[in-house]
Amino acid sequence: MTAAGDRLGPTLFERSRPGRGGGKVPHPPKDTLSRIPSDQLRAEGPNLPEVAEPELTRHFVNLSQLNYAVDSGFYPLGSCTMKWNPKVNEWAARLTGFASLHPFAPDELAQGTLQLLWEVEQWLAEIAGMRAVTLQPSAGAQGELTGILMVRAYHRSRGDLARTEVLVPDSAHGTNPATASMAGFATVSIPSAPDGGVDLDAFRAALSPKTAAVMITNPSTLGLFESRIGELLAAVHAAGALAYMDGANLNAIMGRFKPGEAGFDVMHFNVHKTFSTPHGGGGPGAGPVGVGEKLLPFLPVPRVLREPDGLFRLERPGERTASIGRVRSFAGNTGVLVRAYAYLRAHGASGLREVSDDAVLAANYMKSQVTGVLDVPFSRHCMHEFVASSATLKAQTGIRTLDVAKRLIDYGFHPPTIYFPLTVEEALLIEPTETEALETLDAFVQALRSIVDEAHSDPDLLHSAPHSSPVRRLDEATAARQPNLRWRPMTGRQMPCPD
Amino acid sequence: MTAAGDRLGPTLFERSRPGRGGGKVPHPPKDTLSRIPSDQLRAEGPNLPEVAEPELTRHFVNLSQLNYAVDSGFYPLGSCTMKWNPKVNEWAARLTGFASLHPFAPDELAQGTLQLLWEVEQWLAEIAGMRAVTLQPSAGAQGELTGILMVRAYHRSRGDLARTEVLVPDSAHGTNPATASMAGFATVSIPSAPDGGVDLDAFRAALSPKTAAVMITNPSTLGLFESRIGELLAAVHAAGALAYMDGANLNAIMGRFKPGEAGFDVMHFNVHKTFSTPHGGGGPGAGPVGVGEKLLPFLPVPRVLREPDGLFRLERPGERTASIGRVRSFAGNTGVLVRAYAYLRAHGASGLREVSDDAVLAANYMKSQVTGVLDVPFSRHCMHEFVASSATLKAQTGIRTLDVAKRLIDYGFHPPTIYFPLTVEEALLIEPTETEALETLDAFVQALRSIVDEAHSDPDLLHSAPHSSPVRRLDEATAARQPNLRWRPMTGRQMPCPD
Amino acid sequence: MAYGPHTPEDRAAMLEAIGVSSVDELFADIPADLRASDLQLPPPESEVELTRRLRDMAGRNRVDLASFLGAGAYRHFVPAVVDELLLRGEFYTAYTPYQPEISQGTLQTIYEYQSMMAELTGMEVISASHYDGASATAEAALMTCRATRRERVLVSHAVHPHYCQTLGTYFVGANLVADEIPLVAEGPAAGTTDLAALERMLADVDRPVAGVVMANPNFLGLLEPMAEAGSLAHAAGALFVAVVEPVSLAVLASPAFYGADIACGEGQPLGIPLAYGGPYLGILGCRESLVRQIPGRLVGMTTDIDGKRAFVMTLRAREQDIRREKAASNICTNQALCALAASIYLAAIGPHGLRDVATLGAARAAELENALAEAGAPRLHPGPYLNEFAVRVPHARAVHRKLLSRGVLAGLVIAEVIPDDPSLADALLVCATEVTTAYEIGEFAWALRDEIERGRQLILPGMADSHVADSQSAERTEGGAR
Amino acid sequence: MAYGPHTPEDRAAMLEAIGVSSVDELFADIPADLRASDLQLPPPESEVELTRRLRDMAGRNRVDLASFLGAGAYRHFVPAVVDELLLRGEFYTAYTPYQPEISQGTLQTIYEYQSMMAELTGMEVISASHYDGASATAEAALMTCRATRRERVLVSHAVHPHYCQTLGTYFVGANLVADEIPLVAEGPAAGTTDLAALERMLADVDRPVAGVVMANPNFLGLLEPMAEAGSLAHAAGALFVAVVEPVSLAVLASPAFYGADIACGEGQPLGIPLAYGGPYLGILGCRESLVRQIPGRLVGMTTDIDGKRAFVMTLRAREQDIRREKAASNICTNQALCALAASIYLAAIGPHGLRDVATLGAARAAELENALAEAGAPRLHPGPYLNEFAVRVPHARAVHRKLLSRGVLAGLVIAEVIPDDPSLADALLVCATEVTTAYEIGEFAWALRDEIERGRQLILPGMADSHVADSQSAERTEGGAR
Ligand SMILES: Cc1ncc(COP(=O)(O)O)c(C=O)c1O
Ligand SMILES: Cc1ncc(COP(=O)(O)O)c(C=O)c1O
Repeated sequence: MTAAGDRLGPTLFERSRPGRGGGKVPHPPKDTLSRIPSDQLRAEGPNLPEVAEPELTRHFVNLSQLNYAVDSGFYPLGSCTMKWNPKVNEWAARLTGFASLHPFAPDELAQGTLQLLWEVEQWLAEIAGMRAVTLQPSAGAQGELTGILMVRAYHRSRGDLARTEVLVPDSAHGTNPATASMAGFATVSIPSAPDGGVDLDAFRAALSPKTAAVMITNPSTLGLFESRIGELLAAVHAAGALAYMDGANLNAIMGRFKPGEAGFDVMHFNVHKTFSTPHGGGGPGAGPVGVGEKLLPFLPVPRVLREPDGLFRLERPGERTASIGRVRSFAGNTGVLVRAYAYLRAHGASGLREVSDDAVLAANYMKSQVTGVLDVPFSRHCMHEFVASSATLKAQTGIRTLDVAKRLIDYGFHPPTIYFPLTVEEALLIEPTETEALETLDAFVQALRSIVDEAHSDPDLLHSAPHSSPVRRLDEATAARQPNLRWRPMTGRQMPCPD
Repeated sequence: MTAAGDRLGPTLFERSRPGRGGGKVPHPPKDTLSRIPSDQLRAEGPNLPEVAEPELTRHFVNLSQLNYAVDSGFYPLGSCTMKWNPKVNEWAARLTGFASLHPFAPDELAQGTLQLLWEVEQWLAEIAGMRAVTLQPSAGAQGELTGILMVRAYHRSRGDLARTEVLVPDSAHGTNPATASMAGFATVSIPSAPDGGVDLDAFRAALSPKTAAVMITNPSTLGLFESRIGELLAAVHAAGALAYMDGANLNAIMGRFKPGEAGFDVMHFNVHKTFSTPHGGGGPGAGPVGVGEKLLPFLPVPRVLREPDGLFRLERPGERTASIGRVRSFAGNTGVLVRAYAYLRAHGASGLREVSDDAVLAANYMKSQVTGVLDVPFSRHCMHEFVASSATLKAQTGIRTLDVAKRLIDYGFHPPTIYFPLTVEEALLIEPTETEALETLDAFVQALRSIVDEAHSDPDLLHSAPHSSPVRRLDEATAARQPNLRWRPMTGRQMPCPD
Repeated sequence: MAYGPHTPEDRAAMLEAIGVSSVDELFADIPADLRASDLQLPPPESEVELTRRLRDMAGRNRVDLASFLGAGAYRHFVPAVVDELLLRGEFYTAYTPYQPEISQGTLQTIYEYQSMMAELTGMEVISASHYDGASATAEAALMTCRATRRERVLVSHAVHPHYCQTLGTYFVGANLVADEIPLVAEGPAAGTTDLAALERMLADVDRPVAGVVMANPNFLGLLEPMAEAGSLAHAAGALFVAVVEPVSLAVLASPAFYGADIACGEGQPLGIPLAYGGPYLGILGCRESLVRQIPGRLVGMTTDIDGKRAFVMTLRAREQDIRREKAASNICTNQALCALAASIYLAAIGPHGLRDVATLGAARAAELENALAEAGAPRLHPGPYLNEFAVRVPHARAVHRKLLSRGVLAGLVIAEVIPDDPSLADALLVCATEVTTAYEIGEFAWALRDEIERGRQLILPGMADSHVADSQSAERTEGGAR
Repeated sequence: MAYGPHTPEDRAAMLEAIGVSSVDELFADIPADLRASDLQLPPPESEVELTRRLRDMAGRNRVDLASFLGAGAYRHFVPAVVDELLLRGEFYTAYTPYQPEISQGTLQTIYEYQSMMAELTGMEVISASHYDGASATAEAALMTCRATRRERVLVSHAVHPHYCQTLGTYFVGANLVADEIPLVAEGPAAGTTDLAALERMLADVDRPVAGVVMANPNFLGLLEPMAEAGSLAHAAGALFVAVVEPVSLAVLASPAFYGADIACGEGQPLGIPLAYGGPYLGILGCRESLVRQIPGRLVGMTTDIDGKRAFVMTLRAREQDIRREKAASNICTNQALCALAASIYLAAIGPHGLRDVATLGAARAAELENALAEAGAPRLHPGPYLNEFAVRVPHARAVHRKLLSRGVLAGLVIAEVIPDDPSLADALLVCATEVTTAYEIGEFAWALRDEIERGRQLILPGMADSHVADSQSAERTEGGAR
């Protein structure tokens, strides 16, 4: 019920009645399956919900309204770049020519998509100053894995088998160390300096002939540009290691800094952050990887090639033997890349630079306004996001960042990322993005101000927040202790239906 | 803000800032308009809102969530037939071939749409037992006007100029008398008999050589089938008048009663009721008109014709001179009719009959359940809807139908139509439609029961209902006394913005 | 049934509760001798079959030609955001906001529609909404009769012929009179409304005029002397009705500016698909003093009992459900979703964007004029136009037809819509908008030159008519043209 | 900027508040010598231009052929309701439900996804979600190693080659071993996994096996002896991983039924467009005992502090943001929207509808088998299949290419994907689904017969190879095929 009444609803299973639904598919001939041995057949059909389309639609319409989304309000979730998702991109991805193309379609039937992919590769390579780009990885994390596997292949191709470590700053996103492990490397954590950058001495000390690569997020997860980047890169290369840039924050520096030009050997992009493709409640995204000269031979298969006659094709199996191989089926998250292409074309060179400029401008503006309301640990100019902290507030009032975040919900905002990066106590990572109006930024800061006042005047209000959301704070402990991960009809264990 | 915070928002004008928006259209050459005399040009641009697409989207997404709709819950708005609007219909109407066809496209470019229109005409004619159908009228009311203008033309064609009256039962929808006036006729109101049908004696008495037509809604707006329909039709024809059926309630009787077969001369359909096309917050609909032999020559232009070779074409200007002429531009609300066609095909003969059967079944079921909760003035079986009344409740508690309706909102339901038909005191016209699940019908009746209890135990709760909606009861008097019908920046008169 | 939720058990439970043994019993009121014969219709189709059928039918329409067809319905770019928002069930599956507490979405968007249309037209009151430009124009004309208690309107011959015909149908029914104002035949004002004739018609004291209806741009694309016409109308105690095209109002003088009392027109160009003629959007607005004459829905701003700003339908005593036979019109279901489309479109495109749309159309049209003139098809009228104009093409009907097979939809053969005006024989009405490309203009001009060339070679003097007759019978056998 | 709200005044106000005079100052941390060179990219495009470009590009793909191509991605009917709901901004513009209070929509739909997939596969735990079938299979194989603390998996040669290759890439990185189980070469079981070989490989005590990975139906469309293979795996202390196709599970025995410990596969057939390979949906599920090994998101049911039922992400200590280098996987962004598509699809089509989809595909495939056999292309393997099978076609690559120009996409030339298996040379892998029509089957068979006929006439013995070489060089110049 949108406009009235209780806003929670039963599950599809509770809405199900035997015999409902249907009308979608013609009925098949009766004895079709008799040619299949009976032990290969299912004795009973799966117990899927049976609902008619009206109930189905209401179910999902009403559930959708329980969500907070970029399309409903300000979503300054730091590190995730919840910028506007242009609607024309959705239209484009749904064009029949794009949406109905089979991934094994012969190249001659796929020239539109192949050209699009090829062009996206060129645009990304130019933006990153890289030699080449693969569009295959399905998300940033898979891009990281692809990149680090190429690093691995590079060292092995040179017979250098001793490099078993990857250096990762302690402020890094969790995917960085997790990736290193998946690629068979040990992670060495590098502490941050007081200014938020990598501690150069600690970094140099950690570098060794065992270092395969260093993964640097730049701008960092603190929203800071790594100002000692020249020294870092020089040290890495002097040690014979390669430099991986986690480019998830590239949205801050387009047209301002090209990682490849600066000396990075490999990086990934998060198109669902930098290039506005929707986050989809958790995905899909895409995580292209750009490489410099050294890693070129190791790019995963298949690449998109442009023939001298101007036609496009996919690499054939076995065509490039040094490749690390496939990281997934088919050519990549093409539907996501169509959206990214639309975004790139809509902005062009000047627009992309403006995107970054406006993102950085908005973040610094908010930072200037939040200063004095909460702690702002790093005073130098930030990039597209900045870290605040409730450490002082907590000391004074006992109110934690979690409480501030939950209370922001009552003010109509999605909270920022909290307790990340791990290196800042009671952190809030605030990323306004370039697509939020000044009034919105001001309203959010005003809400923070009010909440800080409330923390002093009425702390209980915050402890028990949120008050206006469809549900209130959840019992996460029970959820983990007695996990109920699938609907089970008729057992005593499950929770009662709210109806 | 969907999931949290205040749910009302500023107007587009309040969101506007000079310089926002853009990016949709390339810029034209500078001096383009110099060839147009300056007194024909606008001195200042219109003061339209300037908003960027993110704000725009949130504006409409959040506004949409303030609406109650069929897609969010049960909407038993009697007489309006708020049945499920199948999603495949929306898909169909958006197919480029349908959506991008120019209304002046030569027939040879328009064969798909012309065939579709022709087929819809055939289906409707068969369902109604009529000789032919025009799809032009844009809504039921325009269909009525078209029908009554044909009646007028018919009498005139016979030199019968004395027929200046149209008989309309007192339970009729307001469009019936309003239509009669627009077509230059005087309305004679016919009282209802105690059983809800037309009072046959009063009816016979009103018939005269001045009677051009009688407009009968069947099933009536009381949800009752006019059981004396045979006698009524005989009397009309004996008087030399024509019988118009308001077919807005045809959804109750498909496959059970064909008005043309039974003797009606003309009728309109409401495709947005019977054939599931969406109500669009007020429209668009479509109001095709079916005619018997007598009115065939007078159908509006252009008709859709099928040539002997199987190709389709529109009538040419001047091809059929007896026609009443055009009632609108172009061929009709074609986009609506595409949806209706999809609905007709999805159901076929058996499905259409089942639609009516299920609609009548659901209404009688609800009627049986509501009996004893509220007054149910007519005890015989109803068709697709039935009238209840709070007359007794009001006498006992002072609670009016309006209060019951408003309180239903708190229970998560859209109220039924209230205070209509005018012939029943404190009326509620309840139309469940065929697409609502039994649980939903039961939940609604249960809510009614609770409300009646509350009327006795806590009447103030009802007087002040609704409590859970985005706004509460409105000041309609001020709205009418000092109408504010358009946004005016910067005047003292307007209401303050809620932000 | 395709979309119903009822299982056999549900049906049985309901029948039992009602106390009948079959659904048939519920239909007992239908007299036995009047029960329906069986429906002679095909069986149901699953969604798989249905979508295949519909895709095939849509595919049988040809919408891939380079099109220069306007004549009251225009091809425009529609930002993607418009349809994504229109497809929200909360908008399109609601109805008339009878319960304002749970309809603020619809109500506020209608109020915003009224406000934006008021800005475009300069009118104080905008009703939301009418079926299309034709019926809105008829309603506007009826308003002038109600307001002045006179029974005759004058309508320019250059108002869209469908609007004139619709107005005629409505007026015949209401026993009112609509007379046509002729056009200037020659000279710089050729093709525009003849003001001298208008003045004469207004001077007929026995037949006082309620309203004067003129379109700007007119059906032939020409700009009309609206201010002068309005003054003449007012001097005679008549109201002045301007039929306008909303995109053009981004650059052209507004009805309020030139003194119109009522503005009406077709809203389709504001983000609404062509869809072979509908659903479209009838725009209707008026001066504040006429507010009680205007038919259709009005939404006003007010507050709720808590003092929160809110919106509500107001001045409903004009409407049929309250006023019945005395209502301002019988309109009930309107075109609210199309009004919403127009609002989203206007907000998405913005005032500067709308100006660009109008101006780009004008720029492309000027290119088109040059290209066609060079190809041998000069303009028919000399006066100023925005983005649509008539060109003289020998054997227009046949040439138009030939161009179809070359992938060009060469506008409208005017004689097919206005068959009775010799000055418009052998003329095409062509238009350009912001989506018209230079390439399309080139194709058109090239193909046209070629066909005119051939025509010159093949048709000897005197053969022209038989050629037309021939092409008509050819059309007949192919079942194609009107 | 295309979508940004900032006016020059806004920017000036922000700069002033920050206390800098230009945006450049904000980038002072970028060392001067490392600043970017100018972006060598085209200028911005308006939405008008952009949509024209994209429509053109999409039009350059050919999706109008009668297609019999499956091989891991399937053409299926998708009810209209699926996309309408997916296009709701509240779903697609939200992210990972970190704040459950305002994410119940996403959370409940994920829970429902888990539940429905659990019903289909019979697994207790379903994670939501993985990138695609290939990476889900690789993750499944990694799980077996973590769970058994062994370092070697056996993968059937008839698992989709892309999955095998992806698994290989992941395993090389993790310093683990993946060995291939060969297929039966001849006889009734030809084309299915060689159980005798499997048994031998499992028996190698020095190289204990963590998991056995087999697909059902396998890449060649054949049904595998899953129960037997599972028993063999379990007897050797290994886990059994079933790679499954979800639509087939409406009729085929479920992984739980034949004792699989882990089920994985590609969710694309459940309402997700082909889109040239993605975004798709990696399905991954397991027995309850493996819950702490499974990577990816898990949503559980719980209550809020008022006791209202609610949903929340749970068991998060497996995930990278908490566990970092010890996480079960590095997955972060997943394919949640595709999981939602699958949920809506399953609920819309219903259990009976899904059965009909699977069965109709099987019925059409049987018709296809007969038609192709008559046309001269018999099946390559004798065993049972559901809706996909391999046929022997002389000069398969050349014939396939010829058929393209006749409007038929004749499935997959297997040798292009598995180039190294002589038993699969000159074979096409073809499939049918509920959208395959009798007409399309007829066209395929007719054209195929014709091409085979021509091939017989034109190609003398011994010429076959050079013919293939020729056609390859032809392909090269046209730049078309792989
Ligand atoms: C800094 C950083 N690195 C890596 C990732 C992982 O990218 P993905 O979520 O696309 O796998 C993220 C994503 O949030 C990130 O913020
Ligand atoms: C009985 C009846 N007649 C006529 C009409 C008018 O139809 P429309 O609203 O389509 O103009 C209605 C519509 O609600 C109706 O219920």
